[in-house]
Amino acid sequence: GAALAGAGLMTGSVAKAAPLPIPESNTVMGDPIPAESYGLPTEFEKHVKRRRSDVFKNKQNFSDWSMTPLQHQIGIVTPNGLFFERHHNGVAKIDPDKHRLVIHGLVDRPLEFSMDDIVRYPSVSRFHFMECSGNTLTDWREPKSVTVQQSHGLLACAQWTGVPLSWLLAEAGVKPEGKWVMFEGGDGSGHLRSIPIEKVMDDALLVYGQNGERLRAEQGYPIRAFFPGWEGNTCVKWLRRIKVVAEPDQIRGETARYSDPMPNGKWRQFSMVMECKSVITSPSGGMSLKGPGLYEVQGFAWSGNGKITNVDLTFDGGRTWREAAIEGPALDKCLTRFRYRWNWDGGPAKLASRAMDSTGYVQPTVEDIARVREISGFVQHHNGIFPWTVAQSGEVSNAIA
Amino acid sequence: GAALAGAGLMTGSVAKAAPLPIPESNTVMGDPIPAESYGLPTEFEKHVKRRRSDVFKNKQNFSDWSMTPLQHQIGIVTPNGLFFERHHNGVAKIDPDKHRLVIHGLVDRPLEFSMDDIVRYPSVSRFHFMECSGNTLTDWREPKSVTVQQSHGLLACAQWTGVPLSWLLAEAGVKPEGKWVMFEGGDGSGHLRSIPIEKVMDDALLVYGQNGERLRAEQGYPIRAFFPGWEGNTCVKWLRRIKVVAEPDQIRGETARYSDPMPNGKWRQFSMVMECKSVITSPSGGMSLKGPGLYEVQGFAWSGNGKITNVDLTFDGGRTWREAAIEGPALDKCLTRFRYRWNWDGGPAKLASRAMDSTGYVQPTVEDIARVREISGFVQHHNGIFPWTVAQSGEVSNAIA
Amino acid sequence: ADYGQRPEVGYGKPVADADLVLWNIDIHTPDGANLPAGEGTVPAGKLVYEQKCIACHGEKAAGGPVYGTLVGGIGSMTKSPRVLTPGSMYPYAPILFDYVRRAMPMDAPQSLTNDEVYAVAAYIYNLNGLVPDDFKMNATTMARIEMPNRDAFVRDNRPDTLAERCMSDCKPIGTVADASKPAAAPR
Amino acid sequence: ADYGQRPEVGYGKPVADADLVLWNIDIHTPDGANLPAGEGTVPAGKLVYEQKCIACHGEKAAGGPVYGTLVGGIGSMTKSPRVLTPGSMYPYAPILFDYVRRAMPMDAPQSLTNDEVYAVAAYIYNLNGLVPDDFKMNATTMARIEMPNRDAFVRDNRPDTLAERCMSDCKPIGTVADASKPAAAPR
Ligand code: HEC
Ligand code: HEC
Ligand SMILES: [Ca+2]
Ligand SMILES: [Ca+2]
Ligand SMILES: [Ca+2]
Ligand SMILES: [Ca+2]
Ligand SMILES: [Ca+2]
Ligand SMILES: [Ca+2]
Ligand SMILES: [Co+2]
Ligand SMILES: [Co+2]
Repeated sequence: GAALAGAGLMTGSVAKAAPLPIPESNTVMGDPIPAESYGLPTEFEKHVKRRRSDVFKNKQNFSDWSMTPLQHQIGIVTPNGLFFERHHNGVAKIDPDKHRLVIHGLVDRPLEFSMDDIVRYPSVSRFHFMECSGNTLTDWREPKSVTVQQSHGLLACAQWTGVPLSWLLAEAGVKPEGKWVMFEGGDGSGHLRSIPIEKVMDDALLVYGQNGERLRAEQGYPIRAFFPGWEGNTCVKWLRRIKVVAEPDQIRGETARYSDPMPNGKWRQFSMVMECKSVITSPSGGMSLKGPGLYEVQGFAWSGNGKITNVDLTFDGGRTWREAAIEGPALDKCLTRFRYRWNWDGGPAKLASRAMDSTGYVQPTVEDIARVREISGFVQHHNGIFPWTVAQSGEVSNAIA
Repeated sequence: GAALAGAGLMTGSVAKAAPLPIPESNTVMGDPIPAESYGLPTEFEKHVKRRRSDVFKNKQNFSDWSMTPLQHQIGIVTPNGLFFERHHNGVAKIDPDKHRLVIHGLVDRPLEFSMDDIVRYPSVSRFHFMECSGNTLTDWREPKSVTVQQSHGLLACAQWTGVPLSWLLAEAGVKPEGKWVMFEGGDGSGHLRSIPIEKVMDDALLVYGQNGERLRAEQGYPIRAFFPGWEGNTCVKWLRRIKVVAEPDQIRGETARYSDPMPNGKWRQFSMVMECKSVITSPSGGMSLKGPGLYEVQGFAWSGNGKITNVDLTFDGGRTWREAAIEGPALDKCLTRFRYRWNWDGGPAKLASRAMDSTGYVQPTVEDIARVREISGFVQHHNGIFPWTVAQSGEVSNAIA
Repeated sequence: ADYGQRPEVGYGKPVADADLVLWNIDIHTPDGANLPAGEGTVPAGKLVYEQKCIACHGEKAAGGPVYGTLVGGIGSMTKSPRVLTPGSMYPYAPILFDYVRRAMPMDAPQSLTNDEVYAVAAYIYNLNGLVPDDFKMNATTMARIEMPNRDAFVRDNRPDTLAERCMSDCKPIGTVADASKPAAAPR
Repeated sequence: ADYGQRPEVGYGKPVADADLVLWNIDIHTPDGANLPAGEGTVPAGKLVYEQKCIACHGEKAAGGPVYGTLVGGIGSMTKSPRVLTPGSMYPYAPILFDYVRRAMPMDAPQSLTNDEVYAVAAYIYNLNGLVPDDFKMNATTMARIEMPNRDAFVRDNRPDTLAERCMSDCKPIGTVADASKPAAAPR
């Protein structure tokens, strides 16, 4: 074989003081298989948990969020048990047999559906990311998060299964005046968002399946809306009412919330699409490199506007960039993993990733964003390039500034 | 809109006796978000469990198996908690920090790896199915299983993450005489299989990640071998020893087990690849159709030799076949979902699926298989076309015969 | 062939508008359409507030153990930080009716009568200086309240950044503070 | 570019054969290579068996509460059902040593001494009529035992079915029983 770097290979094979012992696991019976089960991670992976927002602390835990441990995520699929949460009044509990979904408003035929009705339609399955519009909100002017779970953990990815919303709206018969569609949830906040009819008829889904099984309660069981590439809060959970309207109701969640501060006291509203973004998950904040040598830099790139076509990495704070490998399948509006083999020379470094999507849009820096928006204490749609510094000690830290 | 079939639309919108009540979930607080959690399915989906073999009952539950509820699986990814199990002496418990993997035998440099060593390599992630060579073993001559979980549930699919085994073998330096590679597990059965070096150097992986997280204990935590498209038992779990050899040891698991009865008292051994197979999961055994009308027939197709190119369905017991739609992404050696819109006329029907893969191989019938093998009481590699009958009552039953 | 195409069937059951009276509660806030009958005064609202809201929102809605102030912030939209309250932030007064009815009190959403919602809205807007002490809040009067933030909303016009894919000799990653410095000379 | 390519590094640490003496326990069963020193007799094996195996495998290894017989079946490979035991099925006698040492007793794998493994193997093969009562089982003698199923194994030669993709006017799905009827005339 080729000559190899790596400490181990420099020395010969000198026997140890005592031979390797037989592992205990080879000498005992393992745990038996129970009659039925739903398996869980091993106790050795207990630290891999979704965690409540702990940088920005909410004073109650009903309108609150928990974050996906992206630094531990392997591959592009987020296990359902680690999928981030954002609820406005806790996790609703809904008996699917009693649940009803209604379509009314500017339609020819107002309709009511049971869950049995909905699952009887043919269905489709698609891989898509979901990101909260407030993701990365704690880290705009200065580093607040230690880990990428804290900074970017309102992000996850799944294979979603359900029915195109366009089918059900066509069944109800949208009147020509129907230009927006309102979605209302069955939770204690009655969460509600209005969506332009074009998006609804394009690629929107009514989903009941996530990653091979029915939705979890935290993700809207028994049914939710799903708008590929759009901010998570539009994907109304515990969905019970769809109303076709001429224009949005402009309720609190469409005005005072989920709007973005702009110059001159203005607010940008109905900013739904999650623009192209990326982040390095390894090495990332809180990790520690163990001496100079090869590291595979890994992370995620995603875009609500299409596929990821390129991811570039910098190691010198943005002066020079090198193209990372994109691991397939690189799907539309889906988490895409990038990888790059970096030889760390042991000196201080400033790493960041920059993604480009199939529309040609390039992920901006926070400076680029700050030039056109006036984000002040209410950070939404922060898709800025996110740097980490590696100190000579190997410590990796949040370098947003 | 277009004219629609469907009972609901025939009648006008007559108001009910009482208006729809506000669902209770809208009027109470939901469950708060805990500080940290690993989420679980809702109580309403409790019936979706992997289940121990309950048609063929083993007398103990250490060398035993549990089966994936395929009739409930949505999309192509099997949730890790529902991933089927096959152990030979229960689920081993291994502390990853103490685990060591050794490569020795016909190599230039015998090597020892800690888990930290292994995860430091660059990695790759790939979607692949895994199937047990004994899948469908209870249903060969006559129907024994009621559900597709019982008949086909030794099948699942995941995104696997790890290191190409070829890298580590190249690092150890395989001697020219090294033609097979032995893999040994750290469980109480010391499970062991030998694999031809060609497969090992082609696409074999050393995997530590499954569906976005570290392997579950049941799937070999902290590390297992993975041979895409090959029978599950070759993918040795709790892997601790790799030995390069000139020829297999021919131990029990390579001779008296995992071999297939052939004519004249012979046994076919080292039958590793899982040939092209498919099964309809909906409607499937134990389900009941609710009257004539449209049903989306769904199921899985997969091949250990490549991609699925076509799936055909019959509704008349095999006389005529129609092509189903294949839902992308249709990946190499991966579960692939097929869908077909079937208008059930309410009469008795006999349904089955037949898959073809990118090598041109067509899934055989049990008759085809029985002509060339002598499967008697020890069913392995049963990839036969699997029919379900739909009675006039709508009851769906296993129709293998 | 038919994959992803709408099937020629429909499983929805007809439902009448009358069936949805308890469901169809969203208010078209710009004009107050769908505001129900009923009325409430500031003193009545103070009573409701002190019984059902004060535990979370504090004395005079000035902020409580689980949520910040519901009062003030008018004129803060061009300052930093902007202070966001129903008074300062909501562009249309009926937003408060819609939100309180569907979501408050947080521990018993949809438990208030319409009169109670009108009353507590009168109380909150009165604390914000937007309605007088003797105001009678109802479907007509609520829609007419002039809200200071009314014209502050603009529709999404992204992409608004025009980053380029520079590979070498690039400007280092900047900060929010850099954005307020004059732009660098073109390179 | 380098995706999927082997990196120019290696993290393995050298290990010496001497470090692996307790690990390197697999037997090359066709010739018994790697069988350890030690020896066992049929009566010694009976003692081991009755202490450590009988609870699961039953009297005289004829089948117990958790596993079927370990004895018999020789000559059954052309019958149905085939009776699979170490005597009838194993092509090479050292398979029994390898398996018992690594996996048995199921509740304490790798707990037997090499002498005990040889002895219990002598007992089981004696019950199967493959070795005499006074047999001394050791590395040399074990590899020489003639096993009835030795030549029964063939390597995988699939694909062995040649199904065609018939779309209409096809032969209905057949059964295992149909396979033994004469093949249908070509269509
Ligand atoms: C058990 C705690 C609790 C009670 C009781 C409660 N609230 Fe709230 N309230 C909250 C929380 C928490 C929020 C923020 C929710 C969110 O943003 O998702 C909130 C938000 C609000 C808002 C939105 C403020 C804004 O800036 O848009 C209004 C208005 C409001 N509450 C009014 C009321 C009224 C009126 C009552 C009583 C009738 C009430 N609340 C009772 C906890 C409570
Ligand atoms: C706690 C129960 C238990 C005990 C004790 C036990 N066995 Fe087993 N044995 C089993 C089971 C179960 C299997 C089947 C395992 C499998 O196939 O994965 C088995 C399999 C075997 C086989 C393989 C049979 C074949 O057909 O290939 C042999 C040989 C064997 N045992 C010998 C022994 C010996 C010798 C002892 C005592 C030293 C012993 N067993 C003690 C449960 C036990
Ligand atoms: Ca039910
Ligand atoms: Ca937005
Ligand atoms: Ca550890
Ligand atoms: Ca096989
Ligand atoms: Ca209007
Ligand atoms: Ca040999
Ligand atoms: Co959000
Ligand atoms: Co198997």
